[in-house]
Amino acid sequence: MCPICGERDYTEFRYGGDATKPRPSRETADPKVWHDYVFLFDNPKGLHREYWQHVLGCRQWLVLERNTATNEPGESRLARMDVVTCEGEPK
Amino acid sequence: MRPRYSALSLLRHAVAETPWPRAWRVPDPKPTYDVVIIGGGGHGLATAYYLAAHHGIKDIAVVERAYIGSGNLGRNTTLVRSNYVLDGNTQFFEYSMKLWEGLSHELNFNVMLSQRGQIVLAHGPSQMDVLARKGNIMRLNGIDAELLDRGEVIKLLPYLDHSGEARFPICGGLFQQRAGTVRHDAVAWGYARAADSLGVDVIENCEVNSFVIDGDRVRGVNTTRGRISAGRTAIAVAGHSSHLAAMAGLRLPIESHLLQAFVSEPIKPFLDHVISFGAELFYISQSDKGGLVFGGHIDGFNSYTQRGQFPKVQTVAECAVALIPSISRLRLLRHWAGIQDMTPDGSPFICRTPLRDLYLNGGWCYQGFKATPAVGWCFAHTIANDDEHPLSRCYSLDRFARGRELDDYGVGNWTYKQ
Amino acid sequence: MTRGPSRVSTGGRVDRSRPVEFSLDGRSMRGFHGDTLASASLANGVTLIGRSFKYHRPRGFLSAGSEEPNGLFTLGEGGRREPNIPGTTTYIAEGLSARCQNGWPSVGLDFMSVNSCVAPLLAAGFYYKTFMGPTRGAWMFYEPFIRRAAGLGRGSYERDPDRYETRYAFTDVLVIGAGPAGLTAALTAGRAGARVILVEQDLLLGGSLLLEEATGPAEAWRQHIEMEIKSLPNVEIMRRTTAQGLYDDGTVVLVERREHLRPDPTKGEARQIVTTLRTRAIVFATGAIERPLVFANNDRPGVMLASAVRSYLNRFAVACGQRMVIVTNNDSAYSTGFDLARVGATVIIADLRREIDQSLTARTEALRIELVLGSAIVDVLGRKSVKSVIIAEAPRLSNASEHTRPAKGRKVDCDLVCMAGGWSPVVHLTSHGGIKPRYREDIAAFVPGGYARGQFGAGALGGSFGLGAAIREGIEAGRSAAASCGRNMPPNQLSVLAPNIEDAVAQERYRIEPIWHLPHRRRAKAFVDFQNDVTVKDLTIAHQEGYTSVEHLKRYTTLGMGTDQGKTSNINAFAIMASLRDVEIPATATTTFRPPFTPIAIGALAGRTLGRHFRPTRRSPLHDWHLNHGGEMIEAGLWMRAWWYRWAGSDVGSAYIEEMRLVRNSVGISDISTLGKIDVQGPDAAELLNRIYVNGFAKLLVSKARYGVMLTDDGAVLDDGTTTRLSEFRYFMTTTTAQTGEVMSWLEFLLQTAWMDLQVHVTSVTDEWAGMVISGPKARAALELALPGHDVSNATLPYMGCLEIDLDGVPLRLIRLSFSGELAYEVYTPADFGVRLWEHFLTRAAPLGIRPYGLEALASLRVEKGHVAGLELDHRNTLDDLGLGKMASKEKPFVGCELRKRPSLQSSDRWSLVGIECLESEKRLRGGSILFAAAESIEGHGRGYITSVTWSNELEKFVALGLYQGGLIHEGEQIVCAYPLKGEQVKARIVAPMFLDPTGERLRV
Amino acid sequence: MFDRKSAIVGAMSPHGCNGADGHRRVRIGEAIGWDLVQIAAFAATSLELESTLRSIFRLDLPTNTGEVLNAGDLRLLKTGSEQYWIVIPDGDDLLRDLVVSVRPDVGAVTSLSHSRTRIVVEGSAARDLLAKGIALDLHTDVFVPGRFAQTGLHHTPVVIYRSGPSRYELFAMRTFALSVWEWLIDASLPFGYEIVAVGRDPLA
Ligand SMILES: Cc1cc2nc3c(=O)[nH]c(=O)nc-3n(C[C@H](O)[C@H](O)[C@H](O)COP(=O)(O)OP(=O)(O)OC[C@H]3O[C@@H](n4cnc5c(N)ncnc54)[C@H](O)[C@@H]3O)c2cc1C
Ligand SMILES: NC(=O)c1ccc[n+]([C@@H]2O[C@H](COP(=O)([O-])OP(=O)(O)OC[C@H]3O[C@@H](n4cnc5c(N)ncnc54)[C@H](O)[C@@H]3O)[C@@H](O)[C@H]2O)c1
Ligand SMILES: Cc1cc2nc3c(=O)[nH]c(=O)nc-3n(C[C@H](O)[C@H](O)[C@H](O)COP(=O)(O)O)c2cc1C
Ligand SMILES: [Zn+2]
Repeated sequence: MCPICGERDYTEFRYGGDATKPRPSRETADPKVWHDYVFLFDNPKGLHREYWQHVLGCRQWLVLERNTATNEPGESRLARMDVVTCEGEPK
Repeated sequence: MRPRYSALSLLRHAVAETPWPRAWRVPDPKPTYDVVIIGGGGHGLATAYYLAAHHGIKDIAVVERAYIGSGNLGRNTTLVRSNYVLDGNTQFFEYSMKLWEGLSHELNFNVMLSQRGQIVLAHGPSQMDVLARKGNIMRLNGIDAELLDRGEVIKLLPYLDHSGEARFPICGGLFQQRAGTVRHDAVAWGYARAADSLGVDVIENCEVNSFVIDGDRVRGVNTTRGRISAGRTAIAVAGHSSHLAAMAGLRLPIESHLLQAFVSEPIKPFLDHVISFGAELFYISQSDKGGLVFGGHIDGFNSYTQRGQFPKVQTVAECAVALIPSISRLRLLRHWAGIQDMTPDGSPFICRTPLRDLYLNGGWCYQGFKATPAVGWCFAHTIANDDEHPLSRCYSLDRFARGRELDDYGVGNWTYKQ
Repeated sequence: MTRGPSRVSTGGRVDRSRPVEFSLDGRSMRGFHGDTLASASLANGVTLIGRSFKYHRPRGFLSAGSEEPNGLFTLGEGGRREPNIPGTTTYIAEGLSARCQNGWPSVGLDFMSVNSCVAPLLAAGFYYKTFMGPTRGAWMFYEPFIRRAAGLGRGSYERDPDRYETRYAFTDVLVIGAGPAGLTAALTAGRAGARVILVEQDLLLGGSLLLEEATGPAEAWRQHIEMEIKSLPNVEIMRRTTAQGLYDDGTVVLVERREHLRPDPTKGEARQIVTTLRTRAIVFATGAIERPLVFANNDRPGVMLASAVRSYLNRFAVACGQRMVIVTNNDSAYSTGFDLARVGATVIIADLRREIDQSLTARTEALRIELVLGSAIVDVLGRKSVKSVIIAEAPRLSNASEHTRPAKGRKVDCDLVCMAGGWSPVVHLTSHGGIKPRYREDIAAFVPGGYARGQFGAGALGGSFGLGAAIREGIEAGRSAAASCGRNMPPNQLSVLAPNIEDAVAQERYRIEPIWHLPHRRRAKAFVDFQNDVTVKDLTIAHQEGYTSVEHLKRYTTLGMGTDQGKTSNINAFAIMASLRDVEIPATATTTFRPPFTPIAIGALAGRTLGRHFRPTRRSPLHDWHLNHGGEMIEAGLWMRAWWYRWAGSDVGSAYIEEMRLVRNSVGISDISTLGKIDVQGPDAAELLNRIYVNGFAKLLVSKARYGVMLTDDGAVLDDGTTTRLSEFRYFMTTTTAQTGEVMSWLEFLLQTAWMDLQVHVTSVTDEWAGMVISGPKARAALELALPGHDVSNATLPYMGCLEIDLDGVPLRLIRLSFSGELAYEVYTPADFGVRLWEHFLTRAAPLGIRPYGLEALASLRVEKGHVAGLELDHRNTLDDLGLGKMASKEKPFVGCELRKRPSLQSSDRWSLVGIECLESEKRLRGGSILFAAAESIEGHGRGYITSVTWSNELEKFVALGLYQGGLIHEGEQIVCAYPLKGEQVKARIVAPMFLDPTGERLRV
Repeated sequence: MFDRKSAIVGAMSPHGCNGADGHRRVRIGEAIGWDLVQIAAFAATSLELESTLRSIFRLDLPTNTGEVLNAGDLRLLKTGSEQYWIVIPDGDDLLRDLVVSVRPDVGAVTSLSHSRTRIVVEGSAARDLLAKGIALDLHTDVFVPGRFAQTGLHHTPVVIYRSGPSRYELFAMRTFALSVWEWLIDASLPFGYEIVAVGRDPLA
């Protein structure tokens, strides 16, 4: 399900990993923060928020809620509207 | 003492019609054990066996939430091989291969190691160079390997698509004769029977729900059949490592992904080798029962459902036909999926954890079946000595923090692409 | 009196006016249009049609449907040969040739039947207990014998000449199964206005209605409903189409088989069509399958399911025998008895129950059927066909175990045995999504454990084994399914759907007494799974040894693992195991139902995605030119690239050397259209580049290009390439051919998930621009010839400079970059102009001797120059490994800048980029060689390896790039390049990875 | 000036092939002689870009992705929340005008004229043909004529525009176009097909 293009086949999308981990700000110099962001996963059995890109469609990155125990998809939103996941990027 | 299995005992039982004894007992969990191993897959059972057989620890329970072998052990494509290129991987998987070679005898259970040979195909000169590097490393580590040119592949595997129609022409391959397949279920049963006869309690239908944690120390587990205290606790739950780790408050470098497997209807001998396509991830062999057993890449997103997506079924069928055009008319009988721990570098963990007396074996990605005996061997050592075994020292949890990834295929830091 | 099966003269639903010739085991036979291979064989008196898997016992047809375990044939010849095809679901067509399986030399005379004699040794799991000695590798000796004995039919090694298709479809309501329940569901949903697809695996619609006489009221009703459905434009009927699997997200996979139409592949006619259907609602109306009873020798040819015998009679006009004994534990078998009695067969019914319904007794009497209540068959006599049976008193309870001694019985001559062990709803698809079936005590069967949202069930599937119920439930399910898609229908429109035909067909109250296993002699075999030869004895052994969970039972005995997936056998086995374990059946549950419902040709799943079209081919705008001008092509990912050209030699090995010579000495032109190209625009474009490249981009001037490297977050190298600033806010980025998609997605990811504040937009323009590089000392002269009137002097277009010009209305981007180490220009033009521009350069610069050069030379020139690419740009390598550490900016953070500092990545022991020159003139260097220090023992993992090699014309030796522990610390040292695969060792030396022009004079001229 | 050479020109010889039932139920051809420009706003400039475009075109822009605005021989497709494709006959000066009118700090203007190959498929079997490769519900009530979608065909990205009840245009990636073309021809075999050079004036 793409919020822009509507219901689409899953082959049009590409998975992009856990969307609950906020990307550390660029200035973050703490290797542990980066290590945890890059390498560790909650990997829950149940509700999961994750990135998908509509690669064969509008090419937007989405945040999808899905139940990993049933694969039942929930709501999806454009990633750029999903401010919760992102630490502000000081310029 | 269990009666030994042999042709003679088979005959004796057939004639006298005496009933066979149970292969392993059905014990109720005791309140406490020296070691509790969570997960009755190949890894858990092998670990229990080697602990009991080689480390003198006999007071062990293997707790399994369903039936033994119900996880990936029972649903994998059964390939065993030792063609790895990175220092650490090469030795570990070759050690496993050596253990396989003696396993039926060691367990007195025929696990049907069939060293029919595996050919990994190359479809271009740079792939040939990658295989050459791998083959050279294997030879330099005492592992058999042969580089085949196009003509040699045609001779060995004439039924592959060598025609001008092939989208990715085959230009050669790497052959490991000692590679092959093992009867997967027999591994569970063989280890269980052998471990059981050394006193290990194999407890089925017993799911671990939480750990008993005391400060920074794990003292046992709570299960659907009550609390079991343990001197040491070991996790060997394949696709569920994160789930178990979370119970102990740990986050792991693991995502759980679906890998599908496929079997055709049984036919007379059709493929005498294990063949791996080089253009995409696809591998195929024939089971002794006659079914063509094949598989491909993970579905590509994390899931615990144990059932796959149909587009992947098609992708895999496309690979099958691209590689072996005459497979077209043979029929897919059944397909299923397993839940795989995928790690950012495609390599596993056999190690201690930040909690004392809690040990982890997981993150096996595609390769845990072939690793089973060596996992048992090394993990048993780790548990018994509270220290990593030299062969598995590279499989630590902190390797990412240290920058010591072991990315044997050079895929890069994507769990879902590894 | 004839014995065995034969065609009856009237009735049936075959078309007697259309005879069809086919052959069975080389014998020519005749059947009618509408016959299956099974019905036609039976009509020709054939009962023995195969040998069993393990014991090679003679076997005949058990069923008349897709659940058939025994009647498997090899069809066709050559590339069309197809093993293990059930005769019960194969419609005969002119010229069909079928062969029986698993008998040698023939199924009549099968030498392997000796296996039967050693049967006690072959019991469940025997191979786990033996074949282990005398040596450790003993299994390798035994395995070929086992393999040869296993397997059913034989596959072909020839290419399948037939055509398959795949397609997508969408609907509101999918109705699976066209029995009375499915028909009414489809009609109802259709009338409500929903888009409906009705699938039926059979050629005819009607399901169990087809068991009824072909002239009765049920048939009239069936035809009426079919006509009604056909009149609705919004309902699509797909016959001969099996719903094979239910997948996530309302996806159902349908497979349509058209082989009976003799499709012609040259006309594009497909043999099978796979449809991926997305549906909003599903009505499951898959009916139920009759199951056998378990007694001694219940596998003999002539022992069949009662419903199958009825189907052969009423649908195909074949009487399966003249003297039949029916053994049943429920009511449903009586209609078979009634119908066969009507056509003159002698019928005896042995009912395991002691009491039955009055109406049944009355009708048996009327038809002179002998009814023996409370009795069972305890043995079948005859080997290749049924000769007689022993009928004895039935056991009282359902927990009869193997060792109950059968009571003394009476011997009855007969040529047909009908088994009626009750009905198993076809719950397969309902549980593919993970819903476990539920056991219903009253009907002794598993029914769907529930339905997910938008899913409905009707008819026998849910355990409603009566016609009236099937119709009522069908209507209700159709209505609910339509309603769940927003199509509501007033209930008063429903009445017309169900003319009251309930009285017309035999009123069946379904009563069953679940007796799973009848007592038998110790040594006799009572089969549970016919295809895999699993007997009660095997279940007993599995039980003794502790393989008692149904899943272990399955895997230990192979129960239910055949082509029929246990459709007729599983439930009996589970029930028997439950009684052995002394637990209730629900406690044992079922094994997991997995797709497909029936086996699917692998070729059908692949569809047209095969051969050359296995994956799409990506072609440069210059592709045809290469082909027409002696270019040899090579696959590079999805791309085809020009590898080398015939002008330069007759094979790649000689040609690339000549092409390199051309570039080093005069001028060559090469196609680089495959490079990834990204248009980066916006006020913050510079900032974006500055963040993702390790080196600074903020200060890049307009009309200047810069080489850049990007990392992933973990600090490994992702890609390299050059980016050119076209104007203040606009950049032209190039990426390596291999990483294009990855880089594009990565930029989008960062912009859309993390750096939303950046005013930048990225677009892939890989396909928009054709690219070519003109390289060599005479490159500028070539440009001057080709672009008269444009100033391309060193001053106007210096090294790393860019010039956008208009060549007579055609825009060109000239970027002066060098991969080869020579004076070189990348020239980009909109793709449709690519060939013309390329030809333009070749003609205009012809006086200079310009020629095309290919990928091999391109890649080799850069090796000589020490540029990394391909195998060096491996995801394992860091900037420092590639000798590019100095590029990393210290002034700014960039992607990957933190994690690249992890301790081990900084270690001086890392394998890093070196040049290697060959020291033995008669030997060559090879990619994939492992490197060792001189005099070190040649074993283990060495100190590195060779990534790329080329012959250097300039140095007259092989030179290579590689990774070596410690890298250039070892410059000048002698090493050994080992290639044990060919038994080679070559002496070489570590040098700087730059074999010519280290100061870069050539490219700056 | 050089002539433009289409990606599938080599495959364009007009010919046909009868289907199994003797008919030719699809016509396939390439539309040439057009330009394609993409205009996209930046994160903060979508409103400004919209008003710029409105003032250039003097028309209301489509509001939803997948909607198309036809104005004379110009066609404007809304391909994203802040992104448009404009298809115009080639040689039209509009591209130049746009580059000038859309300030570089307001929107990104990218010419994609050569990056796509425009294939027209029409006929009674057109929908069935496309359903073999496109995972979209092409039912007329759902994929209404006049709308378009960005989707995939044979593993490659395509834009499919439904220009009539049984007429579709595919914008295939240029480098994949021949593959897509070959795929279409092969898939058409059972329906019967006629290859027609659609030529210029594709917007008629
Ligand atoms: C389709 C597929 C194909 C594969 N092919 C190959 C191959 O060809 N070669 C190869 O080397 N590897 C292959 N693998 C990988 C290999 O199967 C696994 O890595 C390996 O089996 C994992 O180890 P295991 O046998 O111990 O796992 P499992 O058999 O999965 O054992 C883990 C056990 O833990 C139990 N468990 C989980 N949670 C709990 C709990 N809370 N309490 C108690 N018990 C619990 C599970 O029920 C399970 O039985 C494949 C995997 C899949 C899915
Ligand atoms: N007398 C009895 O005890 C008894 C028992 C069972 C059924 N019945 C009779 O069966 C009828 C029940 O009607 P119903 O409509 O529920 O079932 P049905 O058996 O009449 O029809 C089911 C249909 O579904 C088809 N089917 C099954 N799986 C399929 C798949 N995966 N893909 C495509 N098609 C598939 C079958 O081929 C069959 O035509 C009633 O008439 C009832 O009297 C009677
Ligand atoms: C190597 C191998 C061979 C198999 N062969 C068969 C087979 O011949 N027939 C069959 O029905 N299933 C076969 N299976 C699949 C199992 O039936 C089962 O689907 C699989 O073990 C997963 O378990 P599940 O489906 O119960 O979840 C095979 C599985 C494996 C791993
Ligand atoms: Zn989208």
